[in-house]
Amino acid sequence: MKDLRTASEISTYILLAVLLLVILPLGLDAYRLNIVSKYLALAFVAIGIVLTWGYGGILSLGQGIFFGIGGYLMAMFLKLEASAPELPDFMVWSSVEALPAWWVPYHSFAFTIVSILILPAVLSFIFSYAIFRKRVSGVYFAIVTLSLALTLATILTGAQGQTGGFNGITDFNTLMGIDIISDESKFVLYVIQVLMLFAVGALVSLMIRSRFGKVLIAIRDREDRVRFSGYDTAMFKAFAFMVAAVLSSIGGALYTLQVGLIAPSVVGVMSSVEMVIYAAVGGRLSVPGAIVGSLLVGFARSYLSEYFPESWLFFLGGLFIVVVMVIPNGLSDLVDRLLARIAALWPAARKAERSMAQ
Amino acid sequence: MLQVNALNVFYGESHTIRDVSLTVGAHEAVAVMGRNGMGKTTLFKAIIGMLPVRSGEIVLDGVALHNQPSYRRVAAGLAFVPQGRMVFPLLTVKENILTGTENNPQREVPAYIYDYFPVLGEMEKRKGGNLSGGQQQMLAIARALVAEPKVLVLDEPTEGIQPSIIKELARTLVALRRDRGISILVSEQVLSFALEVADRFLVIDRGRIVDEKRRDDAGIEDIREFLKV
Amino acid sequence: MIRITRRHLMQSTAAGAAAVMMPSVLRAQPKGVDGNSVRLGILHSLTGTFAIAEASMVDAEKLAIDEINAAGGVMGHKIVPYIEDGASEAPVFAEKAKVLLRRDNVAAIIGCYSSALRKAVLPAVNQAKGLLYYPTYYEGQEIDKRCLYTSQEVTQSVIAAVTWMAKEKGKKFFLIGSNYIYPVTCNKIAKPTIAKLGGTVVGEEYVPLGHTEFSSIINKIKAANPDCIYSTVVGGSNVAFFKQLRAAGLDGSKITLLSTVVSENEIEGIGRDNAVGYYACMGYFQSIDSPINKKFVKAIKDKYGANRVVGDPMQCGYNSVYLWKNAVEKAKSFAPDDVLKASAGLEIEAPEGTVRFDKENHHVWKKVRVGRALEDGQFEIVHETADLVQPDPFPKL
Amino acid sequence: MGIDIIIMQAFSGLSLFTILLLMALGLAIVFGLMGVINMAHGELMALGAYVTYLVALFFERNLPSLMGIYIFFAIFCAFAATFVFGYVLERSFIRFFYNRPLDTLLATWGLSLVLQQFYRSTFGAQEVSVPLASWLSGAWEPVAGIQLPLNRMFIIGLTMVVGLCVYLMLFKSRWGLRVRAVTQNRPMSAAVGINTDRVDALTFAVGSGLAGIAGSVFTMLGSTNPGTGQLYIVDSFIVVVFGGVSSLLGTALSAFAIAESQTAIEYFATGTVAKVTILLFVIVMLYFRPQGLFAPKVRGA
Repeated sequence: MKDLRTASEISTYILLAVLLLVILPLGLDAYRLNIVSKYLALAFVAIGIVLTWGYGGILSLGQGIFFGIGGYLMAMFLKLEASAPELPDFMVWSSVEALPAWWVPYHSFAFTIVSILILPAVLSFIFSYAIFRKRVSGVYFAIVTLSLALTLATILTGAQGQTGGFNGITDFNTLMGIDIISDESKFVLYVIQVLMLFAVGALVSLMIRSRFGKVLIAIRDREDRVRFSGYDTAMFKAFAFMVAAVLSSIGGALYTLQVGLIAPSVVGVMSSVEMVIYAAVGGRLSVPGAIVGSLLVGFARSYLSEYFPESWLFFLGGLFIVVVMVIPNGLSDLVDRLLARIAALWPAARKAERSMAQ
Repeated sequence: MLQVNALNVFYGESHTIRDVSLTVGAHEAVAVMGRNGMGKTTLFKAIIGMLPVRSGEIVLDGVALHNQPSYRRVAAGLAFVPQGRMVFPLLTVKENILTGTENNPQREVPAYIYDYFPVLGEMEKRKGGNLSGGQQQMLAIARALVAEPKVLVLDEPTEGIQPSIIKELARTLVALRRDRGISILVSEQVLSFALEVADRFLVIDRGRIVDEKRRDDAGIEDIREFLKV
Repeated sequence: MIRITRRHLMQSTAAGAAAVMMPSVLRAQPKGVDGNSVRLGILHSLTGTFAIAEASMVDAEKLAIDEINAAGGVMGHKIVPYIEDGASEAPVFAEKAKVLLRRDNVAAIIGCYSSALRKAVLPAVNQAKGLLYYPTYYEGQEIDKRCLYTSQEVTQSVIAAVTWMAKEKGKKFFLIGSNYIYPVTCNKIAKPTIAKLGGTVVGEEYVPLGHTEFSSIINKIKAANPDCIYSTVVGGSNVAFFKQLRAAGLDGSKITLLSTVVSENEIEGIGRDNAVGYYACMGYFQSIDSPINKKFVKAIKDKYGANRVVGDPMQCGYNSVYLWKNAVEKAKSFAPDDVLKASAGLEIEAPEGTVRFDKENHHVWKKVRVGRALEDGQFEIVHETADLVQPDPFPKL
Repeated sequence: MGIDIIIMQAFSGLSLFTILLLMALGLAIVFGLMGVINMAHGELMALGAYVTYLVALFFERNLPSLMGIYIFFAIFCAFAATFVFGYVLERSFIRFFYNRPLDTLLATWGLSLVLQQFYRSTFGAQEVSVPLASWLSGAWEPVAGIQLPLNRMFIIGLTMVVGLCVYLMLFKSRWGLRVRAVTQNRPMSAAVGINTDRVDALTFAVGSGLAGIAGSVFTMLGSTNPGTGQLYIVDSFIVVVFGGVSSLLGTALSAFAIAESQTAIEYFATGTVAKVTILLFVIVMLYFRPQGLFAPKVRGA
């Protein structure tokens, strides 16, 4: 059964690679491919959710926070580059006279990249370790993270002069002098993004299969028992949460690059919850499933809203309900079960053949 | 009166109760004896409906109960005193007892309850969670009793209770059976207690009934040896 | 509400399929034109927060398209509207703009509501060398070379509004707005204007977007005891603000409140009773007494029901279609660059009166009016600027 | 700052307290007592608001002479409609999720999207407005300079009545006894004879009905649009969680604490600062007391 899952995961990766690196680039217009890359940015978050929720039993409804951190940090760099040597335009309108101190280091690309990786890691680890030490249950954790997402969105909207407020940060066209609007550079970005996604996915798949992953699963199923065996379970959970946070942050940074804007609405409650559904649709126990889920929900959103602009929310809402009620472990589980059934048939079929021959 | 026929119960993946059959007659008291982990609690939970039955029957006075939810079984005449008492910790003593009167909702505790358990009368307004273990056990029995059951089912009533209280408990159960004419099905590890309360003893081992004795049978003390091993 | 016809659905599906199959080079025909029809993109929120305002803008834009088609179209081409839902979210607007420009290859887009949405759309418009008509009042601070702004920018309404209040109602001002760029910019312009008029500002408050609890703010207003309240509270908050203001005893008879964001459409949600006696400053009111406006209002009611009311953004959306049509006809071309060139100085007679594009800055010259809300949800026009007001998107303060 | 302003501020705090309490009561029952995380709770409030709107329309057209008292009918209808909806919802949907709290959260989130779209398709995207009876508009002026809005006084009174009813039902009625028993130990409740299925459905329905009342009442203060529910849901959760799940008294105290601090901060700083301060404070408090500020002393068995 386990081998089967590994096999089905690997084959999903291969299929995804063919789809993302061959079929879509050849079959889609550049602007459509750009839309795909938007979903793929969200797939980073979904992979993190598979790790924390699927394997750690920790449901965070605040992944938008880390997505937002990555997105905003990247946007700060791009905006500074776009407006240098002037102040960013929204600061001028909000009567901010000098660049706030915490913006200053983001003139440096290296610093930006490092903080996209380090800042969410530090914040998420400290926060979640403290919470998990208190043995806060799943439901509470979900609501606390939801409140945090709301808090962050409120701060971002409120502190207009420093964050661009409700409009967020927009209007940047270059990265280190390279035009990022043109189809060519978007394509290059897309390829980089797909490769990063596979790298990250493989890494998380390996983590899940490592000793760390086994302990994490044990914690999910019987935390007290693992604790009694002398493990610091809070540490394990916080580590998983930290990995997910860093993945979200990377996703956010790529999102900003691809979409060309970041705003509080991308960070807030709505989008944080939606990110969970990406993982749920694909299967909360499958890393490539998370990518598939992000793509599917993204496509559904785009196409349904194009053709049923007035009723597509019915579909999106219905999708949440159906997935959770009917296939709680998502599409990948459905596929696995199907494969298992076929595999079960296989030796039986061969045996039958042999007996016929005799 | 109560008949259990060829019952099979799974606890998770493990087949915990295997083809168990037993009967409890009118006014009869039956004890199921066995060590920890032999399936007593699983059997009793299945009888009251807290665990699903894989196969077999539970019939009370000709009414099949094995597919019914717990509250229907209570309405049909079973009442349950679980292992660990499970009183409602945040309800007062009085409220705890009243939860048992679903068959015949009442606003006051029937007087006979406090006759049997005077201590509960004194503590009427205390929270269930604040009582001692023995008091909680009495409360759990009182709660089951007000349902006016035909068969009272008690799962390990002596577990974690002081010896003096155990004696009192035994006396009360004997009196209840005599005065109110109810049948009793009890699971036990303590033979002395069981000998005071029950007439018939079933021995359960790894999910099967392996032996049956009456109180006056020779070799009744063998059960004690069996429980020790 | 809009119903997507089956025909439209099939068309756009077919177009979508074609767009997917065909490399973009093969589609190099005049932008948006196929045979004797021309595609016009309409990009507003049909769902989400802004659907409240934008859904009716779509209605007005569709009316203009129907009228133009009935009169023979644009240079003989029937306009086919391509409607997309931006769902009130900037990233979705950006995505849908790309769909309209690159799959549907529309000749121009009319759309967007808040500035965040416009700013999300503009990079796509510029990249595809398209054209955006932006029909909502906004804070200025922008002249995009591929965007035409058909409503009032902030100086046009704020200066007129504040000047009128200071002259007619008193010189002690309280400024209140939702916490985002539009109100902040409005107040930034209002303050020096008030000072110039010899007035004082006794309070400036911003509430979070979507805020519904105004009692502390109302107490602050009471403590400051101003003559005039200038409000830039937007959206659902307005409903709560007006209701609670009235309930607290500060109705239109006791205090002067003027908003630059409340049109007839918002009044329906606020409740006519709650808005009575308060003022609004807009380019357009439904009550404007002119033949062309009466015809416009009647057409809306005939098409969408007698209960419909018309507000400023609807009318600006409607005007945008005509501004585009006239520019196309002046340029004798659907090419966005030609249309942009032809738009400089272009003038039309709209329901609000004469509207004329500035020769340089892509904004319109227009009259601005102050109206007082009546019990029937309409505004009685109490003041109207004598001349067209010059747009000044980058004012020197 | 004059004494008049202090009094009016205190009144504002009291008013916000009753609003938060009304908002959170239904959730305190559904989430606090039953442990069901219903993310569509806000949409149930919106349902109450829309029912109120429909009742107002009906009175305006058919019984204009009774417009003054329509609000009482509206509140009743809002309660009835959400009660029935809640009952059906529990039987057909929620009950499949009792052992999967996190899944409930997602499924009900989906439900909330569906409901929002339903409202949008039925009532349109625009705000709808509900007229306020004349005896509820304006303010009571006990002394010159102090105005206490009548509609807020009405809401304060109504909340007290609703709160009292909930208290009586929970602590003095048979139904309340069953609910509290089921809350503490579901399988044991069934084993003492309580029909837990019916208790669950009724409890959920009552919680939903309370949301309906809240929604109905809020039409006096704010606006109703398809997204209205989203405004309330997070605040409601925060009040309930902060107060300590499974303690109604905690819910009330937490609503009071949040309301008073929010109005005070709002007066001296800005709305945004107030909101962020409260949110952060609640999160920090929850870190130190994860079971909530006012969790009952006796711990579950």
